[in-house]
Amino acid sequence: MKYIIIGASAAGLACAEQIRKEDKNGEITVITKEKYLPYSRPSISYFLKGAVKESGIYLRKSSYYEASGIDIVTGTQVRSIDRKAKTVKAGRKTYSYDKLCLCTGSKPFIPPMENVSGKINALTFLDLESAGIIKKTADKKTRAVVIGGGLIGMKAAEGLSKICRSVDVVELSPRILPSILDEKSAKSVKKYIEEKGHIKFHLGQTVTRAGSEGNRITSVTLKDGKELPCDLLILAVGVRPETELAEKAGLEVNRGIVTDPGTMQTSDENIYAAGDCAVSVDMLDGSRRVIALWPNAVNQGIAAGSQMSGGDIRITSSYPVNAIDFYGLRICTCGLINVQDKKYTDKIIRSGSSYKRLIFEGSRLVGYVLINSSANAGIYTSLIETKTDLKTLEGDLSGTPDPFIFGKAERNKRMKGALDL
Amino acid sequence: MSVNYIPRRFTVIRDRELCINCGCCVRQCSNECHYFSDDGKTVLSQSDACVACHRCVDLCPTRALRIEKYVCDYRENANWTPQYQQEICRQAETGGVLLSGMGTPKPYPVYWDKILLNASQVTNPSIDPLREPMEIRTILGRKPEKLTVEKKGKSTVEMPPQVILETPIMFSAMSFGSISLNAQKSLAMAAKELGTLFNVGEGGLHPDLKPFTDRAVVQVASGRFGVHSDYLNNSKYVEIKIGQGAKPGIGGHLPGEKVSVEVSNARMIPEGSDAISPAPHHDIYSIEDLRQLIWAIKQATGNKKPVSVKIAAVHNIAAIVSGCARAGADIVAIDGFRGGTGAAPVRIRDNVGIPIELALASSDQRLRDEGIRSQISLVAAGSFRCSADIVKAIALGADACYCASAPLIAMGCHMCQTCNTGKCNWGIATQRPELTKRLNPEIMYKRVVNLITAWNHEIKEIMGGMGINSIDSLRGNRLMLRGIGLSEKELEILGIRHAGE
Amino acid sequence: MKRIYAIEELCLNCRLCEVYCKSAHSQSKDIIKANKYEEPAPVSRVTVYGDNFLSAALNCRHCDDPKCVKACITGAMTKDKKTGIVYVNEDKCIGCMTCLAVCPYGCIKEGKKAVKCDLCRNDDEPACVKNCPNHALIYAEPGGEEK
Amino acid sequence: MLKEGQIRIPSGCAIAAIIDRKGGLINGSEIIKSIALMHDRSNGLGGGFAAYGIYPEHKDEYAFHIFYENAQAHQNCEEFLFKHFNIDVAERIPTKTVDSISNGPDIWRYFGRVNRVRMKNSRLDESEYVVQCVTKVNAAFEGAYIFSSGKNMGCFKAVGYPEDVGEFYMLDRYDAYLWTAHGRFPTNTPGWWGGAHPFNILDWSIVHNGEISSYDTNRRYIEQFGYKCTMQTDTEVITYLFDHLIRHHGLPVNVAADVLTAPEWDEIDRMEPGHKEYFTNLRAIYSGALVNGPFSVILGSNKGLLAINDRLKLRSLTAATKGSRAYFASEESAIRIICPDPDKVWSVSGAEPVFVPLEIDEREDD
Repeated sequence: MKYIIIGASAAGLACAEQIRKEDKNGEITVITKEKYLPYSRPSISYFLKGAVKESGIYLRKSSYYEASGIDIVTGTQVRSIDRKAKTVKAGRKTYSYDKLCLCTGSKPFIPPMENVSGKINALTFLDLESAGIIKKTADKKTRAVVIGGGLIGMKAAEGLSKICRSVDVVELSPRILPSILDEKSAKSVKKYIEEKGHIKFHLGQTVTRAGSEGNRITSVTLKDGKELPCDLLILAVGVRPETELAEKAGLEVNRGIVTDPGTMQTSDENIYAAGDCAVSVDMLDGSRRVIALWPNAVNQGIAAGSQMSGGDIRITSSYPVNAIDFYGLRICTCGLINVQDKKYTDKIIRSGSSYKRLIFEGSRLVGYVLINSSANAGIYTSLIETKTDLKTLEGDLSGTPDPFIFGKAERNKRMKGALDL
Repeated sequence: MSVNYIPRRFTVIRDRELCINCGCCVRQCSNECHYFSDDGKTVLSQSDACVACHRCVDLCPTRALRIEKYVCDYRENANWTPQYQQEICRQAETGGVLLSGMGTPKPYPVYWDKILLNASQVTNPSIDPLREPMEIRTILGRKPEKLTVEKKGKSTVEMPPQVILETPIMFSAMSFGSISLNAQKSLAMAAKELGTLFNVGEGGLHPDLKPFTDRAVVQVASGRFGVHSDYLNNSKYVEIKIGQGAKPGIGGHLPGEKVSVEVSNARMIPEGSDAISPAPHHDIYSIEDLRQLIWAIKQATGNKKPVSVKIAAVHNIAAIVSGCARAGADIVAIDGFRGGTGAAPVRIRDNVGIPIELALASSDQRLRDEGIRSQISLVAAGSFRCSADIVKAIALGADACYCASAPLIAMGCHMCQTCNTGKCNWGIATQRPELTKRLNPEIMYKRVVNLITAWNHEIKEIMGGMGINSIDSLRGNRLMLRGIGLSEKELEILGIRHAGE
Repeated sequence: MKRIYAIEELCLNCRLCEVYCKSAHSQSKDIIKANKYEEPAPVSRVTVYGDNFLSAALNCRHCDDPKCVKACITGAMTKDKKTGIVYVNEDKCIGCMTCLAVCPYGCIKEGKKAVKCDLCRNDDEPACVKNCPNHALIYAEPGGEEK
Repeated sequence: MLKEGQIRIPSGCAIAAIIDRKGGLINGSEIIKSIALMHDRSNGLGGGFAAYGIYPEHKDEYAFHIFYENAQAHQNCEEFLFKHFNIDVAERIPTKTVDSISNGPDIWRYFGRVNRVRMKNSRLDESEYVVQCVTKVNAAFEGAYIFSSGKNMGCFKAVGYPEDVGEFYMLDRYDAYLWTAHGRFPTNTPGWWGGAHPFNILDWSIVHNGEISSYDTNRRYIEQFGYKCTMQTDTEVITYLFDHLIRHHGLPVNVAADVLTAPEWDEIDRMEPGHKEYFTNLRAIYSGALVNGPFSVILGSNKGLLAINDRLKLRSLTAATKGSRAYFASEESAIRIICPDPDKVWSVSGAEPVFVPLEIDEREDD
């Protein structure tokens, strides 16, 4: 059996490793346009702020791939897929496959802005290469502007604030981290970050035009006409699933490659898709959307890899779960957060610097936002994933969740395992 | 304005250098002597309620705690000692009988410590316990006067039921209610492994002890708690409790708070009601009534097991023992005045009863004078602190020894003598679930097994030194004992010669 | 593989397991320095919940298919192929705590890096099991065999 | 100095015995020769013999051998004896002066039958009557000591080496079908001839070598049944144990031997159920009669000879057979000197008694 995997990040590596586990001698080739061996994409902000050396960012030791018989082809762009001939054209070579998996991830979404494209100091912040360039070009005198106050934008801003003179963040929505924080929590996080990172926020704004000298941007002008000096512009508005190859090959695509939610199989039985490029079904509200998070990508990679190599692992539950920290302020979020529907109720517990918001649907937990109170967050996550009816629990959920919120039988299972003592 | 007339007895000393404020002592002291400061960072202690049970001392991970006697001197007065003065103050406050646990701490002479053991030199050789089998197997029960033999190897004797012990040491009566179920379970498991018996006491049998009934001595006391045919029949032998060494002549009182639902089921009494075992058996007012009860029990158990009678060592003990034997008791247990108790009035515990050594010696001699010693078994009880005490008791004439305090100490007891409060920090003399779980039978029974195994080895070593390889030849062998610092009269009662003779 | 099982019926809430876990995972391996002076203060991997009436020491299950390893964005969380022990490779961990957010048993502690039980893999017996006074923590195969 | 009986004197010893199963007579000189060889096992402070079948002409009468320390004791004892028995012969036991044996008591022997009338109103059977009379004299009559009271048998003992005692009593003039002999090594002078072995009651005689560590347990067991251990010696208590088990409890001799040297528990546990129950009951009933500590004992009686060793075989005892004769001795050399080529020689093993019955019907009424 010949397996080809396009893309070598979370989903790609997980898929390759799962195939190797189930098919000891199948031929596995992973093709990536990046020139690096698989590395931890979310860690590039830690790399930017020097918290981890470049050698520490790689997911596996370089000798690992040869040892496990996974052939990584780096720096090679896949140009097209021939579904009938079951071949793939990449660089100057043609690779044939029995099973193919698309793990192309996501690509930055760049809103229309005047005089921005083609500028050498206007960069996205999605891969190690751009992080490397930023780290080289930015210095004590650099005044940086980040477009986008979401997860990527804020992490970039945090990284830059360690090495640049000033950082301005321009965010379309009236609050930072709109996808994971609500009104009240966003306000307190913004205050904290402003104190710790001397970052200036411009909310409800977009960049309309950039001033430049030659191919370098020198300033940006916001919607309200305000002008900001700018030596470095980071485009972190958002991402879109990378589905170009799939569309060209005629696979069904609807804001992400459409796949069978359990087996990750695309509309072509020999082609699978996993990670940020594929559509997931959120088990909590049934919505079909891209859940661009690391754990989800790994699970889908494993499912696809297993299905491709005759295994039977399926995706049973996908939901967003995320842990992130800014200057030591820990934020954990999971499930449905920005919900408007009446059927959802929530409960907020605030004490000192810690903030906890639990979102319920009837007597089921469907989401949480924890700021500086992430102890044992995983227990909340398991309550969400297992759709546990909270009425069956004994303890209440406001404090730090511990085993005693469960009944005796569940506690026995969790702590005594198979021992029948 | 309440005046505290009674100074505290102990002070808990905390070595600040070693203390890591982990709070283990705070959570372990049921008398709440330790507590956290407001910021929850430093542990403080207040020793008024300390009973020196050493729970905090032993569990402290950095050995930062020790207990010290709180010296608060009164004017020197050999007659009016501080203890008497304080006891008067306590009664002036409560108006009640002073209660306490375990055996009397008063410095009456301990005869064990005044008796020395013989050893073989020159004229007769020691027996090497490493080469020869040392036998400590003990058989309790009524023996017929003689063996009737058809021919060698074939006896026609009608043998009454016997109880075989692999060691002369049994665990004395401690009822479910005065001690925790876990403590009883540990003793039961230890008894099973050691091939000996544990005494259920007068608290009835808890269902969890069903697997151990072939190792259980069940008691029939004046309260008849938990006595029914199952109880009698599922046992090794039945013991009628007439008296207890720590409180001769009076009954027992288990306060209602200790009568949990389980205790009430085992004792067949309403939950929460005080369990009073009356002073006399209200159906035994004379010796012939005792005979009637003994025969009733034998009938109820189809004559398949011996019946024992346990009496407290009091004056005229020899006559009472002989009377019990003649009333049909197969085993007579004598409980000396130092025997322990879950709760007993201090005055009685400290003043009533006589030492087991003298009671045993005179009873054994009286039974021999009447020629019936070899027909019944004599069990001694009332504080054996080490294997030498056991050897001396057997040499004085005991068949077997009841031990209770020693195994309890092996399980963690530190003789703080406050069992009656039911707040035992070691999970022994308490029914409170958060305290009883501190005594894990799986761990504690091994400690008891180790203790008795060690004593067995020591007994064998001592016997070997005496040139004896079977405990049958140590029993009643008064020649093996010598007295020191004893009066002529004491030597005469003990039936032993003075050292040097 | 042998794992640590907690028996709540025997747990005494004395929390010595936490004290000894801190010492075992401290620089000095000295119980007083570890629990009192060492900076950064070592973190106990095991945590006792509950009170004197009902308590239990919660510890990592070293799952066969660990969610934390799958969720780890840097490959720091690894399950040792031979011993099955799930441990944190400190060099790679960036302290993002995604593992903490997915561990269904709540056994990962917050710190500069993720803090979790490694079954005292370079000692013969986990410190918490060795020092539990009431045998409430058992280091055994799933079937219960301890030795 | 305290006399034996007031204190317990530990001692080592030599023992020897010869028996002719068919009742063939053996001259005294042979047994003397055998015990003499073991001269170094004793220290001259005690020696003695028991001889069976030496008074054929008086075989239905009791033969009393008595020591008198003074005339007064002689007179009181004879007065008691003539009252309770019909004595028809009273004479000094012929002795020869031997310089190593000096200032001994006056030694008399009497032959007589039981006074029927007195026995009837004592409501005792004949044996019990005789035992009570002997015990009365030895306990109450100061200076008088009956050291032999069997039928057609007699003990001869004194303070001295056994071969000298044999010469003193001129035993070469006696012929018996069963001889036992004893040489003693007490730690200090017994101070009195009565303490020497063999020890006798009725026609039981015991010679014993060793020191039983269970002495006080055995003594306090046997004293429950009317016996008085006046001599405080092992032989005395062993004799009373045998007497009690055989006469009072009617046990056969080898069962009585089983009681004294009962097998060990781990051996009993391995036995088949029937035997196991038998020995468990035996040890339960007679735990006080178990004899512990090293010993080898030879028990003579009109029924035969019993030789037993302690359970752990810590004391030597050799046995041999030649035709109708059986020989026993502490050392094999003491057998070979009088029987150079025995048919069979073996060492008596621990707790396995050897009983050599006499096949002559000596007594009708037994």
